[in-house]
Amino acid sequence: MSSDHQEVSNDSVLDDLAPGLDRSLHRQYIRGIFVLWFIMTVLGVLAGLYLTPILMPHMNSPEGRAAVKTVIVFTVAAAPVAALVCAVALYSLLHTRHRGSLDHPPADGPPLRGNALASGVWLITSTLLVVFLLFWGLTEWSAQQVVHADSLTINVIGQQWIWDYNLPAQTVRLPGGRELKIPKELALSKLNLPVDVPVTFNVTSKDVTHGFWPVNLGIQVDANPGQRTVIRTVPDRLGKFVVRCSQLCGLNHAYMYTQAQVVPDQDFQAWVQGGARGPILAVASSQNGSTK
Amino acid sequence: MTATQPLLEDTVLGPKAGRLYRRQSFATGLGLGILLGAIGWFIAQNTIQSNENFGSDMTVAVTMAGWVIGFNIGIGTFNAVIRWMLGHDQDKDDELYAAGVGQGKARYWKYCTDHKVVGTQYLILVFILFFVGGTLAMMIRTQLLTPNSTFLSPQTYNAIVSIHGMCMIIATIIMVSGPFANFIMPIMIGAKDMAFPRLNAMSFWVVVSAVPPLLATFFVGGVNAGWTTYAPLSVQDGPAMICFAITIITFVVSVTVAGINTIVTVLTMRAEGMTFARMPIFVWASVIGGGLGLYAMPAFLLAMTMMVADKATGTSFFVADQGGSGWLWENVFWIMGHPEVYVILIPPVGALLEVMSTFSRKPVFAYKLAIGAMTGVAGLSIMVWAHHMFTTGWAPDLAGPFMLTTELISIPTGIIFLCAIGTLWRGSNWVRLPMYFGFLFLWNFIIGGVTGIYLSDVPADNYFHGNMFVTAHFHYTLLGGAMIAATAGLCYWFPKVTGRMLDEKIGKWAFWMIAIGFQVTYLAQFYEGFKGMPRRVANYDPLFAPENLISSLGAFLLMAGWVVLLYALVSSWRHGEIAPANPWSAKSLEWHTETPVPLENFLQDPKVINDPYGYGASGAEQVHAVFGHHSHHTIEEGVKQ
Amino acid sequence: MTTTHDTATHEGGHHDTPEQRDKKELSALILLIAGDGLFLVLEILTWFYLRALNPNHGWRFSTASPTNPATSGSNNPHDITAEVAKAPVSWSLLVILATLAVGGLVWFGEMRSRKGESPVPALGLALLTGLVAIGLQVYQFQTLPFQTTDGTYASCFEFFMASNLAHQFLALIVVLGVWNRGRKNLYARNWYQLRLARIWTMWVGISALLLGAVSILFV
Amino acid sequence: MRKLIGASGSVLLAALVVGAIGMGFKAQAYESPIGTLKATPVGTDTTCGAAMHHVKLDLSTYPDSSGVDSAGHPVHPSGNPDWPAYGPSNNYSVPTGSCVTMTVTQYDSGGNLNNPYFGTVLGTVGGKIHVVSSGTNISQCGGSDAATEVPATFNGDYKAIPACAIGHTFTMRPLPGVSPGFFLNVPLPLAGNYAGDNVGNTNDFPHQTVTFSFVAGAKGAYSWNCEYPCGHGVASFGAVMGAYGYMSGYLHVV
Repeated sequence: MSSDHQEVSNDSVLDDLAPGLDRSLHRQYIRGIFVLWFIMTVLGVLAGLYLTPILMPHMNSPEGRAAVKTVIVFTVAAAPVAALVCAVALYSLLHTRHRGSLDHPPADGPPLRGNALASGVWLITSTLLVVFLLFWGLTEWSAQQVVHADSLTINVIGQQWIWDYNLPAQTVRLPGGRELKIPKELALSKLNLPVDVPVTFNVTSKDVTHGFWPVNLGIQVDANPGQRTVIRTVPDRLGKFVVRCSQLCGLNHAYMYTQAQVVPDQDFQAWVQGGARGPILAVASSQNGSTK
Repeated sequence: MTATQPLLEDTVLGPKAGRLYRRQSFATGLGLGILLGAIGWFIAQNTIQSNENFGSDMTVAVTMAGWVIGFNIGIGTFNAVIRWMLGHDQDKDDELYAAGVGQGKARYWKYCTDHKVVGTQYLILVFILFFVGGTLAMMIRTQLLTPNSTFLSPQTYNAIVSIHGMCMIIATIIMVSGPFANFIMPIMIGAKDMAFPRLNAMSFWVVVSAVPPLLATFFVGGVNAGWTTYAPLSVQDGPAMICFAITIITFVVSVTVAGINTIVTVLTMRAEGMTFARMPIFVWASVIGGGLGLYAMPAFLLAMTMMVADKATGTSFFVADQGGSGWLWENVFWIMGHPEVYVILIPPVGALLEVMSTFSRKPVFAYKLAIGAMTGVAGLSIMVWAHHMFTTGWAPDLAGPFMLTTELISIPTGIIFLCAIGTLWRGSNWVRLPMYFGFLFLWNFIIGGVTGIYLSDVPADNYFHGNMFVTAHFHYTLLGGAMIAATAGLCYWFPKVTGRMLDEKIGKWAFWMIAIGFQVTYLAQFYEGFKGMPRRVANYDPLFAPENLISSLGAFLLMAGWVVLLYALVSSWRHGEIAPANPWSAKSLEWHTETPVPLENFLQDPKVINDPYGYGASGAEQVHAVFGHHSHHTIEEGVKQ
Repeated sequence: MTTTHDTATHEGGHHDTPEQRDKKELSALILLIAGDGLFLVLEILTWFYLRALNPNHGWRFSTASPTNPATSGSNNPHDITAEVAKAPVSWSLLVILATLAVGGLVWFGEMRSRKGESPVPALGLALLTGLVAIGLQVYQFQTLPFQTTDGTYASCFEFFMASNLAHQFLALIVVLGVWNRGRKNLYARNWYQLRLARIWTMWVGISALLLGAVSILFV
Repeated sequence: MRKLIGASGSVLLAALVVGAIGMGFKAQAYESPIGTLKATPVGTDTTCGAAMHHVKLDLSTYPDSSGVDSAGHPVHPSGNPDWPAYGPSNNYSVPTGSCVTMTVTQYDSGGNLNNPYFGTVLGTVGGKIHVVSSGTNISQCGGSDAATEVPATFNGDYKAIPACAIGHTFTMRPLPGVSPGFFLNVPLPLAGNYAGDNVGNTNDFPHQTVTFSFVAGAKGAYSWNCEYPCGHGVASFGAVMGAYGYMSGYLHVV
């Protein structure tokens, strides 16, 4: 081992990280890793900000958009950490790799057995990040726990391997003073939802556990036999989507889905009053697309 | 010291050679297993009422139990217990015979107590299980090449998905704790063998007996319920579920025995001077993984026995219309299930840190912090199970606490990253094949980790749960993380295990196929998840067609890469260049004994004077251990002065 | 290196001194009991979970269940709770006492062995008691006023009995072993296996007590 | 070079092994002896409202899968003889955009649906089915459904069948993302209350003949299954219901 490793001066943090390395070489290492880290962090942040909305579908409810937003925020938050790991790994590949014959081991590296400062900074940073993640998650989660006084109740029944929906007779007061009336109980094979009307899904199962997942509403809950689970949302954008089963439920699990759409509340009212006839509502909206 | 193996070739056993139990081998196990299975089937057929609900279940249960018990009697699992009860303890010759002395290659087919034989047996079994699981994965990806595919019926598809999952879970649980915690770990601590050599052999052969019932599921209707076998779906399922449960119950016995054995070995068998603070990080990882396995397995046993009771005797733990609850299953299962993923992950991470240290020519960065991190991960992992249940409707009020514990795990996991990059930092970075896989681990596991925090967040999980995003996430952590790290360990220890060098040229071809195939496969699956494709579906919308096609093509490349790696391993094992005892100039004890390793590992007893990470140190601090009984005192005294 | 040398080394490896074996086996036994204890805790948690759900007080619904022909409900006994509350308590107590007695007798044998006396009579008695305990447990199984299909209470009760039976069986094997080895005078000097047997049989007794207490006290 | 040959050779070998196993798994899927049942064209007419290509499909449901049907085809040869089955095939093929008239002859007994919703006729032309009974069936459902009126014989058009008098259903779901999609639920009334063995499955046994029409939508493999709990275990959806081929299959619109 070369002797320069033994001349350890402990007067600075940088020396701690790299004992025996002369300052200029040392700065070069740090600078190299910093540049790599910076580039990769920027790439990660950009990917989080601009790629996520492209990758994820158009959401029809605040909960759905919260999921997209969470992915963006967490990607941005995680980007520096992930970039640091990649930067150090890449730098050690690009710069400190042992060149020449690979048949014999290179000379030993410096005997760095740890560094209280590096470990401390890392620990504190990751703890702060976790606190942030938790804070973010709990804020979003509690915002989704709001129970609207008046909401459209839909009973969702899962069984192997089909969903059906039961719309009990009810009157829902809408914010504008209008009312949404379901004159008599309706049993439906498709899910139609009026836009901007709070909706409560009472989910249950007739046989095994299913997963009620109205995809673009960004919510889901299992349908458990003998239990009633409840989820709520306010669909606030028009559009079509699919309700899927997210819990393996046997033979035809893959085929357990329903067409669903969010429609203007007047259309919904008219359709309901007409006894919910007709295969599908005539909605003037494009697939997965239009805003209200 | 010269490389000799006098024990295996020259030793003459006592006159008792030829007793009945010395004729036991895999063949007698197979024979007796099939015989007892057939007898069980015959009795069940003729005595159990052909009750439509329970009849076939009981028949399958009795048949499979007959197989497992018969195989284990045949191979010799119960010999020691019976001899103990009779008061006929094994004498020296018996023990030498059991350790494989004088039996050549045949000892690999026997109930051999030599930990190196057990480790090698495990390695072969792991290869086989991975090939089976990989083949099933190819079935899945072929079915999903195009939408509306009718290559497989939904029933066959579900059966394949379930057994792919369980086969891979079993393979990954034993992939490091089997081969390397058995072969390498005792040598690392300077032990002559494991604490309980016979239990060690048992832990292997019991897994072997657990495999046929798992594959038998395909012939009795297939498991419909996925590897998680959520009740009540699994209670509704056919007799294949009984085979599945028998596999798990048998496997639980193996993991429990192996975990106890590992821990007791480290507690009681360390060489002189091998303090806890001087143990290689891999030994710590094996102990933590084994201990966590001891925590997880009872819950698995309970879940499976209750499910068998529900199916075969009509109890109602999980059947709602008789008062049970599926949430009970989900709780008990995930109390096992989440620690279990760290049972899989921690030992490979330990192996990885050994690789990083050796090939960076540097000590493991923050050794004690790394141990703390692995312990922290293990400790936290027993408190996070309900994050698998965020969307089940069970106790929504607990979403916050479980989100907290789940996100807390990212702190110790982050420390493991810190230790890895700290070890790389300024290292000399000798990029041999193990290191390729080390770098791949870092990349994969960072993606697996970051996607994990999306899933730990309840609002985001409400979108991602049960969808392909989860599938991609856990493949990034378990395949891209744990299995790649285990591969790094395999390439690292290959010369010691086989006595030959691994062909790195073919290995690098395999590496690039695996690395690229893996990214293509699972990045495409992340995209499927983003778009909202559910998991475990035999068919999907045309909406998801392009990314499924890409994912399937990537998977074919990935499988081809593994096959090439397997070719490299097998051909090097047979014809490779003879390996020196210490090809990597590493410091831990396994590299400082002969290759091939003699029966009791060391020709002279080691005395440990430092930890095995004395890279770059000077004088005696470079030395991990000294051998023989004269020199080490002086060196130790020299160190003290 | 000569063959003899290696064989000698080997002997040192596998033929530990009784003290070394005691240490190893005691550690292993403690770990095994820890795992087994976890199983027990989860079993009891299962019991409390199902009890908290408590549909129909843990009993099968009396009406026929159209969705599950496995429970016809046709022969559902009336007021089964009161009947059950009387019936198994005394039997359970007997089973528990007998199981605890096995541990006590092994302990007695161990103490005699430590004093240099023969443990065989005590161990023989433990063996008989173990057989009686198993007999009592099987008898209780057969005379229960309900079946596995009678709801969650019955499910848990029978599951507890089954796991207790498995425990008793394992204890019996151990007791049989130490008794036979004692008979062959293998414990003349080292009694560490007797201590391990005592720990195991006492654990079996304690777990029987816990399971019994839970299933009896919280009908 | 030797290494390259070895590596590619092992990939090839593995591909062969995996392929062979794949063929084995493919063969596990039940296929009826007559293969996919193709609809018989009957010309162009206005059964479905507008004038369009009209095809016919004739199916039966049997209480057990042994024996042969009236045309001499085995009902469901490679399986569990005690299980009910659709025959003569579980896979059907109809041309896209055509009007399909299906006739299902229902020989099986039955009872209560898990979910009464599937007693409603959905997705057929006019929202109705035409049922003709071969003889007297039950007049009342049992138990808590005793008040439900069930005709002694069915003869005419029905928009729903009482949920307690169902033999099987033919329930088919749309394909998401495929338009026009179609959803179909046809309840088939139970045929008598006997417990006898129906080996032979001839017209001598009591049966219900159910006829309905629907318009086949866009191309694709539409999965159908029965929603009547005719299996065992939890919710009676185990055994036959979980096994592909007896009470499930595909309608291929080509």
